[in-house]
Order: sequence, then C-alpha cells, then structure tokens
Amino acid sequence: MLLSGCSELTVLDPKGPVGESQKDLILYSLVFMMGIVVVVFSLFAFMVIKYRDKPNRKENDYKPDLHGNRTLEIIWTIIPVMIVTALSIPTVSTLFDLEKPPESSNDQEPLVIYATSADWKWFFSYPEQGIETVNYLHIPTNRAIEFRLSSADSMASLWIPALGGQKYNMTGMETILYLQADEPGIYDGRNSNFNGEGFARQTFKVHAENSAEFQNWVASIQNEAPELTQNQYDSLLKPGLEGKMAFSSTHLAWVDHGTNEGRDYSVVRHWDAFGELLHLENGENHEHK
Amino acid sequence: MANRSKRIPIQHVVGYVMSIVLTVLAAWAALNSNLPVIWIIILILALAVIQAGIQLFMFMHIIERGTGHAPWQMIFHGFILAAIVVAGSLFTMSFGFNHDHNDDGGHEQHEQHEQE
Amino acid sequence: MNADGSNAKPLEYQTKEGQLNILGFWIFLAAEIVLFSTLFATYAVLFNRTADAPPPAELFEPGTVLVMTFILLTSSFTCGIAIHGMRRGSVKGLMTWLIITLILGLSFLGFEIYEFVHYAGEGATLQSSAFWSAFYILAGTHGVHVTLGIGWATLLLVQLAQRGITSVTSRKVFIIGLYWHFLDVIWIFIFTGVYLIGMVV
Amino acid sequence: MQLDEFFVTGEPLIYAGMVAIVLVTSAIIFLLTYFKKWQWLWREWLTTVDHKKIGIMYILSALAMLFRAGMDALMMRTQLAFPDMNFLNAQHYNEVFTTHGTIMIIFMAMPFLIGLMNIVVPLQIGARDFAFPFVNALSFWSFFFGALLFNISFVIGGSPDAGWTSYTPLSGAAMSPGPGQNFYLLALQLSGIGTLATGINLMVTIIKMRAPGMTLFKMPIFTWSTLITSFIIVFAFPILTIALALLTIDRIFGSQFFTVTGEGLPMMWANLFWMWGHPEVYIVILPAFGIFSEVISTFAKKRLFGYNVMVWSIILIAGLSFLVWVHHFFTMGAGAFVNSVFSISTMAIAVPTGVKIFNWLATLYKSKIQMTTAMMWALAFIPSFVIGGVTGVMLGMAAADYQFHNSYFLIAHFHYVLIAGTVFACFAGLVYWYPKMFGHKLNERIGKWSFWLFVIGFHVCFFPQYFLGLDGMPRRVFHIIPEWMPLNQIATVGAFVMGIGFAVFVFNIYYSYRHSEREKTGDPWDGRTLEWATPTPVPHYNFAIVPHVESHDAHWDMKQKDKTIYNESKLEPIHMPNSTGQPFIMMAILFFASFALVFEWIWLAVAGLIGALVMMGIRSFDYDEGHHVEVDEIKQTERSARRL
Repeated sequence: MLLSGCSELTVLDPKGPVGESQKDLILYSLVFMMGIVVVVFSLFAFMVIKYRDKPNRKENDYKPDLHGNRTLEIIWTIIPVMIVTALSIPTVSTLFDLEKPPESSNDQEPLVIYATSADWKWFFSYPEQGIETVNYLHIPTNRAIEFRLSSADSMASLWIPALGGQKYNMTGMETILYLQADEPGIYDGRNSNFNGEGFARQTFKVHAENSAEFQNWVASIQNEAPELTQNQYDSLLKPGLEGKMAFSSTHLAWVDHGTNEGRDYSVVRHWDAFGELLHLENGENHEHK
Repeated sequence: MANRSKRIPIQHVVGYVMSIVLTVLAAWAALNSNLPVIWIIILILALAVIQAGIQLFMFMHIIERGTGHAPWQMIFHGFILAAIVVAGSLFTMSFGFNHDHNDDGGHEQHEQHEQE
Repeated sequence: MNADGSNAKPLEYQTKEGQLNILGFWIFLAAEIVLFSTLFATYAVLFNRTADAPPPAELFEPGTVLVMTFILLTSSFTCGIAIHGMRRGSVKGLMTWLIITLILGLSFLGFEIYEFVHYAGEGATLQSSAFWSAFYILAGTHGVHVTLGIGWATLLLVQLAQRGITSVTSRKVFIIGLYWHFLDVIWIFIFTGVYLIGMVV
Repeated sequence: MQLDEFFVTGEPLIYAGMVAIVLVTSAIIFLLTYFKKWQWLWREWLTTVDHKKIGIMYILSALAMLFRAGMDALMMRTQLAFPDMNFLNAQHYNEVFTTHGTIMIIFMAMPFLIGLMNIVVPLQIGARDFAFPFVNALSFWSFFFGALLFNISFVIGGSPDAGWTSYTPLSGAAMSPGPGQNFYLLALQLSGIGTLATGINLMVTIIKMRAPGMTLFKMPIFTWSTLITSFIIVFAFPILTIALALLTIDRIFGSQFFTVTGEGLPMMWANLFWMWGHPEVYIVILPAFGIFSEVISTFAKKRLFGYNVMVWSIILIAGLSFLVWVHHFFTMGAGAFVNSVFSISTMAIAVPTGVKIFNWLATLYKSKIQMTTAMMWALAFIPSFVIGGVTGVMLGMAAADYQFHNSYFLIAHFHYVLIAGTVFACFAGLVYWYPKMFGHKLNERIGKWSFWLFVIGFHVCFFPQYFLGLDGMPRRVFHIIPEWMPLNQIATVGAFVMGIGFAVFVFNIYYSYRHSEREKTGDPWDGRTLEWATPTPVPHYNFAIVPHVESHDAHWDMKQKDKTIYNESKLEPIHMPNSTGQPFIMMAILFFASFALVFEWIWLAVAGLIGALVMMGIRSFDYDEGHHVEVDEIKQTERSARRL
C-alpha cells in the first residue's frame, strides 16, 4: 500500500530522464535506509522487551559491568562505512551526469531558455525563437532544455519536481540546469527558495508538448504576441504579482541579469518598491495562471 | 625561566631582528622580484606563517607550561579552522559559477570539470 | 624555553585564578583567530570586486604600510621587554616599556587613520564596493582591537601605579601582553594577505 | 518617528499579544510588590553568580521561549490545515516562521542545554563553581537580553520576516527596509557574546577544575559532550559574529558585502551562515547525546557500553561538523566536484553517529531497564532519531538533494533530528536532574501522559511531511493546494497533540511542586556520577570536601565500596565568589544600545556602547576577592542537608 501510494508522489513519478535518475538514486538509497531502520528497530524492540526490569527476571541475564566488545564495535563501524561508500559512488556519478544534457536526446542540441526570476514572477526567454513568456513555459518533449538561470533581484530556485531537481537563480551570475520531459503534459513549476511576501505565488505551469505542437506554439507567439518594450519590462520588474503574458521579443536585448552589468538593474529602478507590502491574503489573485 | 635573571632578553632581540628581516624580505619579494605571481603569494604567505610562529613561540611563550598543553592546542586548532574557513570559502565560492567580469570563465570551468 | 618546577613559575601562574584566566584568554585568542579568518575569507572572496572604485594596486602605498608594520613589530618587541621586566620584578621597567608600547600603538593608529582618510579621498569608501567594504572592515577591526588594547593597557598602568606587581596585576599585564602580540600576528597576515598581495595581483 | 510606526498595528492577533504581555507584566509586578519580593529577586537571582541558580534561570527562560515558538508553530499548522485558510496573511506567516525557527534554535535549544550544563557539569566534575562565575552571569544576561530584544520585535517595530537563515539579498537594506531584520541581527549578536563566553568558560572549567583523579577519560560522558560542544562553540561562533556584523554594517552603514549593488556577493552570506550553522546543529545535538548516555546507563543499571568509542565518536563528529557546511546549498550551482566533496563528507558523519546508536543498544543488552519518564524520553529518542538520521543521509546525497532541497522532506528531516534529539534530551535531562535542582521529583504518572502525548503527536505531525516533500510541497509557503490537504491535516492534528503534551509537562511542574514528596537522600535514581553524591538541596559551595575520583562512574564506585565523599574532620574554609549586579547592569546597557541601533538611532547606540565600556573599566578596577565559608557554617549546612 505504501509503495502504491508512493508512486503517485510527484518526485517518485518523474516525467523525464533527469527526474528519473534522481528517483532511481532515491529508491536505491531507500533500500539501504529501510534495511538500517529494520535492523535498529528490531534490536531496539528486542532489548526493550527482553531486558525490562520485571519481577522474576533471571539474575544471570543481568551483567552490569559489561562495558565493551572490540569485535562488535569494529563490525558496526565497518558496516556504516560500507553503506556510505555504496551510496557515494552513484551519488557522485549522478552529480557529474546532471551537469550535462541527458544522454537520451544527444542527437539534438539542447533548447536554450533563459529563466529569470523577479519578485515574484518568472520570465522565460527563448533567444533562438526570439520570444518571451511570463509565468508559463512551453517546452518540446524528448529534447534537453538548457535553463540559464538568473534573478533580477532576490535569490530564487527553479523547481519543476515532475521533471527533476532544482537550482538557484541569483543576480549577477548564471547557473545552468538541464531538464527534459519525455511525456507530454502540464506540470507544476515554482520558485522553491523563500524570497519574500509573494513567494507562495511565484509558480508557473510547464506545458510539455511534442515538437510539432511546440513549433506551432512558437509561431503563434512570434506572429500574434506584441513586442516587449524596455519600459514595459521595467514596470513588470516592479515587485508584485503578474498574470501570464507572451511577447515576440526578449528582454535580453537590453539586459541579462546573469551578467555583472545586469545585476542591479532592477534594484536601482525599484528601490522604494521593495519595502512596500502587498498585503497578500490567501484566495486573492489566486487564479492568475 | 632561564631568561628571567638575564638583564637583556636575548630571545626577544633575536625574534625582533628576525621579524624585521622577514618583513623586508616579504616586501622585497612582492614589490621588486620578478617571480611569477603565484610563487610570490606562496612565498610571502610562508614568510608570514614563520613570523607568526616567532611571535607565538618567542614573544608569547606559547609552550610555557604555566597552564598545561591547552594553549598551543587551541591556537593550533584555531589556525586549522582559519585555513578551512579561508580555503573553504574560496573553494565553494569560485567554482562552477558563471559570473562576473569574464562571462566565459565559468563555462571553461564547467568543461574542465566534465573532463576530470 | 626550559621546563621548571612549580615553585619557579612566574608570579602570574602561581595562583589558581591566574592559571584559569590565562588559559581562558588563550582560548579567547583561538576564537579571535577564527573571527579574523572569517574577515580574511570575506576579503579574499570579494577580491577584485571593486565596481567603480579604484583598484587597490592604485591606492596602496608600500612606504606607509612598511612604516606601520615596523611600528607595530617594534611595539610587540617593547611589549615583550615590558613582560620581561615584570618577570624580573621591576615595576619601573615594566611601566616604562609599556608606555613606549602604547605610544607606538597610538602612532600606528595615527597612520591607519591617515591611510583611511586618504583612500576615502580618492573615492574608495566603505560604501563604494564590496572589495573596499571588506578592506575597511578587516583593517578596521584590527584597528578597533588596537584601540581597545590601548585603553585597556592604560587602565592597567593606573593599577600598576597603585598596587605594584602582585599576582593579580602581573596576571593582567601578562594577558594584555598576549593580546598585543596577537594583534601583531594578525597584522602580519593583513600586511601580507591584504597589502602585499593587493599590490602584486 | 510616529507612535503608530513604532508599535505594530493592524493585526488582531498581535493586539491580543500586546494585551497578554501587559497583563502578565503587571501581574508579575503586582505579585512581587504584594509579597515584598523585589529585594529577594535582586539579591537571590539577578545578582547571583551561582551556577545552579543561573542554570535554573536558563531553563525557565528556555521553557518560556519553547512556549512562544511553539505557539508560532501551532499558528502555522492552523494556517496550513485547509487550502483556503486565511488565518494568517502572507506577511504575518513569514514573520511567524522566521521567529519560530530563530527562537527554537537560538533562544530555546541552546539555552536549555546550556542551562543543564550549568547545573550539572560542575557537580559532575567535583568543582565548586565555574572557572569564571562572573562571566557565567554575564553570559546568562546576554542571552536573556538578546532573547528579550528579539521578542519585543513582535510588538515594537515589526518582526523579522526573512527566515531564520536570513538569506541575502532578501534580508539586505534594499529588499527588507525597516527594523525587522535589525532585530534579528542584533538580538543574535547580543546573545552570541554570551554563548561564546560560556563556551570558553566551560572549557576552562572542565580542563582545569576537575576533582583529583578524574583524568579526561574518567569524565562522565555528559561532561565530555559539553567539552566538545564548547570547543565547537569557540570555533563556530566567531564566524556568526562576523557574518552578523557584516550584514548589520551593510544594512545600517551602507557597505556592500552581500548587496546586489557595488559587486557585493549575496552567496557569501549563505556560505558564512552555514559555516557557523552546521556546527551549530552539533552544538545542540552533542549535549543531547551526552544526556541520553547518562540517562540510559543510569536506568539500565549498567555501565555505558564502549565508553571510549562513544567519546571518540563525539570528537569525530565535532571535527566533521566543520567540513560539511556546503550541503545546505548544494543547489547553488558550485558544480559537481564541490558537491561531490561535501556530499561524501556529509555522509561520513553517519558513521560515528551509527556507532553511537549501536552502542546505546548494546548498553541495553543484559541490563535491567527501569521505565521511568526520563528513560522513556531517552528510549523514544533511539528509533525516532534513526528515522531522522537515515533521511539525513538521503539529503546528503547531493544529486537527490536537488529534489529534496527546500521541500517538506527537509522540514521533516530536521524536525526529526532536532525534536527527537534535542527536545527529547531537554525533557529527559530536566526530568532526570529535576530532583537535584528543586528537591523533589516530577510526578511520574503525569510525566508519562505528557511523554506519550508529545511523542505520538510528534510522529503524527512530522512523518507525513516526508511525503508532502516528495509530492513537491516547498517549505515556507503560506497556503497549500488541495492535493496536499489530507497529509497537512494529519500533521496539524499531530502538532496540537504535541502542544497538549507540552501543556501537561508544564502542569506537571506545578503539580509536583505542590504534591511531590520532598527529596531526602540526594540520590533518588541510584545514580552513577558525582552529582548524585551531593546532598539535596545542593549547598551553594557544592562539595564540602572535593572528592577523589577513580572511574567515570565515580558515585557508583563509591556506593559499591561503601564510601562517602563527606568527612566532617577534614573540613576547611571554602573560598566562594561574591554576588554582583554588574553583569545584569552591563548587559541591560548593551540591550538599550542594541535597541537604539535597531532603529538606527546612532548616537544613542554609541552612548550605550560607551556605557558598556565604562562598565568594563569599572570591572577592571574591581578587586573583589570573594569570601570564605567558615567550617562551622559548612558543618551546619551539611548536617541539615544530610540529615545527620
């Protein structure tokens, strides 16, 4: 029952190779952990039941001066060392794998998307396609996505649990995160790193669709969406909540917050706005997506 | 103490002269020598450690047994921690990030790691 | 250093309280090492982050810094002589050398203040960039320590004048001696890690 | 400044808090005046340098803080019970989780343990007080005023709201203007002074003031864990001091350490914070290990299994604790190599910890377990902590951590280790040493009620949170989506059951004060270590004659050999320090200076700082040598205490 319940949990039911490798690692470690828990719990139950001080306990079962056993102590030092080694090897190899695009889509170049966090919204810029979306994301399936993460102001963390683990968005520097969706669908994405009042609402939906549909969507944005002007972008950066938007140009034309030049772009423009409260209640603006 | 009865504290004078010499040597190495920068840094840091040792052993009597072994052990651990803090910060704060003046530097580092 | 029997121990170690205080102070100094190392780490990580302010190599003056270093090294030496005088039982020697030490300390502070004012005049202030913040706070924390040491030693001079060398005053003087030498150790690393490396790189 | 900017306005819950504060304060003032206790308060408590009284003040303050931060927790759990709950708005929720975390770690867990160390360590090593009783009082008042400063932010100026980790740039001047973050920075700074001083004090006490015969490897295990904890404090707290100072200077004087402007490096805050923060975790867990070792061996009626290995594993854990800090920000993008290094060092900590678990189990083997309340807390620790421990290893696997990070999986993990480790230990230790402190036991029957309520509530509250994390629920969100509701509701029920358990615990203190049988022997549990060799109530000089120690179960040995530590013919006058009001006054002045700095009233802050320096000058000229307790007085005290 526990296992069937687990398979419905987002992290243990990934929709892409990155999440898959992390799930495998988690389940692999879980086996060891369950083993440890079973051993310790049974020993514990045995000791507590057997050696309670109750009437008519056998006196020869009580050894108050028993104070050590070198062999035993060596054994229970070596076993944890072995377990840790067994866990370290796949951890390290997975770590290095995660710094590269997933192998299953080696035949194509990864799709580059600049994911920029600003209090409390997401900008997704597609430099090759020349389009930009706010608070929602479309990606093709079976192709690696290279997210170039940065932030216009506070530190955030891009997390799409159905596709894989997260990385931080920070201003003045760029971090890179590879993800990939193998199954089409709509997934939840969010900022998982607390960054102030609107934090809980800094979420977005990920629309994973096959290549043709994705191209159609790109074309429709390119043709129908308005161009993003610097003025409009600057006002969008102001701390607050925004709905979904799409543009047929990107803000990278005038600022990349992942570079040293772009680091204080937002803060100098909206210095006073950061101190103002939104007075955000549960239920308000909830359905902006 | 041996030097308690002496009028002139030889140990202090020697320590003083040595620290002056070491300082001049470090300044010369940094300002006038033609060594590669990395060697200069290693050299002057080594000189600094020797000078710190002079202060601790010759001026502060760190191994004097007035209060047991704890003083030098604590200072020793203090220096280890200092090394961890400085080297650890540099290690974690400069690897793998793509940032600052040179946009490509981080990428190169990424690739270097991949090759390793 | 030679090992010695307990009856030959210097006065400051002869009472239990003296031993406890001196040991406690050594542990405090170990904590101070970590405290300064955190500042060094910050400085090292923020190195080169000068933003629009002038880089350190343009502003640092080798002459001034060398003079400051010699002053502080000398003060550490005279402080050692003062402790030596105390162990020989000479109040006069102790107080004279201690006063010389403090005068040297004050002149060191004078140079440091001049230096800070000069840099600020050139456009490198605490607020101008991460690098300069780290520089001012690292060097400034050392300067504050020197200032506190001078104030503290002045109080001790008064007590020495009132009471002479007792197990209590000798312990206090010995401890401030440790403190003063320790500040010299820190300065050596500031001289090397901040000024010399700042001028090289 | 306008009055309505000074006080927090517009929140009904906070108005209620204000009313409660005013009522409680006036009730205390009234009672003290009515029973003419002001002088007693000053003479017996505010000016005391007696480690036992200071320890009691630590524990009482810590219990009050546990209550406050526990209320914060219940408010959060209430808000998270339903997806459409609007009990707290976003801002208020942020303040509540920030104060919950900060208070629990800094103003609850540490002072509680330091309180127990205060009372127990000198008694365990046969000392008459700390090495520096004056500094000990100073430490307590620095903690007390630090806690006070942090707590008044609730009604004056506004609470901090950037999380207990206070990550930059969010917590910097640009994104968090106003006094809230200053309260956080200065309150931690103020209490940090005291913690560092306590660390030095305990180290010197343990290194220099042990009874004759007690070599390092004959010290009781709690004293060992205290020594190692002090070592960590001495080397970790300076890092916090600097980190807090730099952020304070950033906020108040405009420097650029962690800012977005001026090429500051916000990441560096996280780096420095966790360089302190990870050792800090071990500061609150190692003493807990010590307490469990004492309690388990006492109530198993058996020597601790593998004493030497237990000691070395503590030392190893302490060393490793300085080498793992990066695992708190694996996701910062430092690259696979850095993460691999810290991933392995993190998992390595599991080895000595695992060894300790097996040694505790082996201590139970062929023992005679007495199910007292203290023992039950200690026993409950083992399985609960193992769950927390193994999930900790999972979090240590950096590649998997990308999924666990910032999620409720992490929340569940650290509550499993901190509650099952530290909080259970605080309760076990308090119940265990309670007779030594107050002269009577806590009622066992009520104690077991509070135990079962708290432990069951704890598991019901936190176990589901692992699954919430795996389902993608991030920490610190102020509302949930419908999918997460069932598990959240279970957790909320558990939290309230824990709350009831705590209430029963507190009620037990009152009930036992009224009804418990008074202690006569000084050794109610048939204890093993030296503190049980003293009579109850413990005379203020602790030991009339300093005992000679032969093993780490010194008192047990003496009982086997029918020896006692008291011999009337060998009494000598005892030197003791005098009470002094200076620590209280000095820290009160620093409190006002810090308060002024919170509101950036610079000149007032400078004046306060000068005041504190003047106090230090006064102390320098203070040649108070203390007093001697004469033999006749000792005889009288001991006769009445030992009922001779």
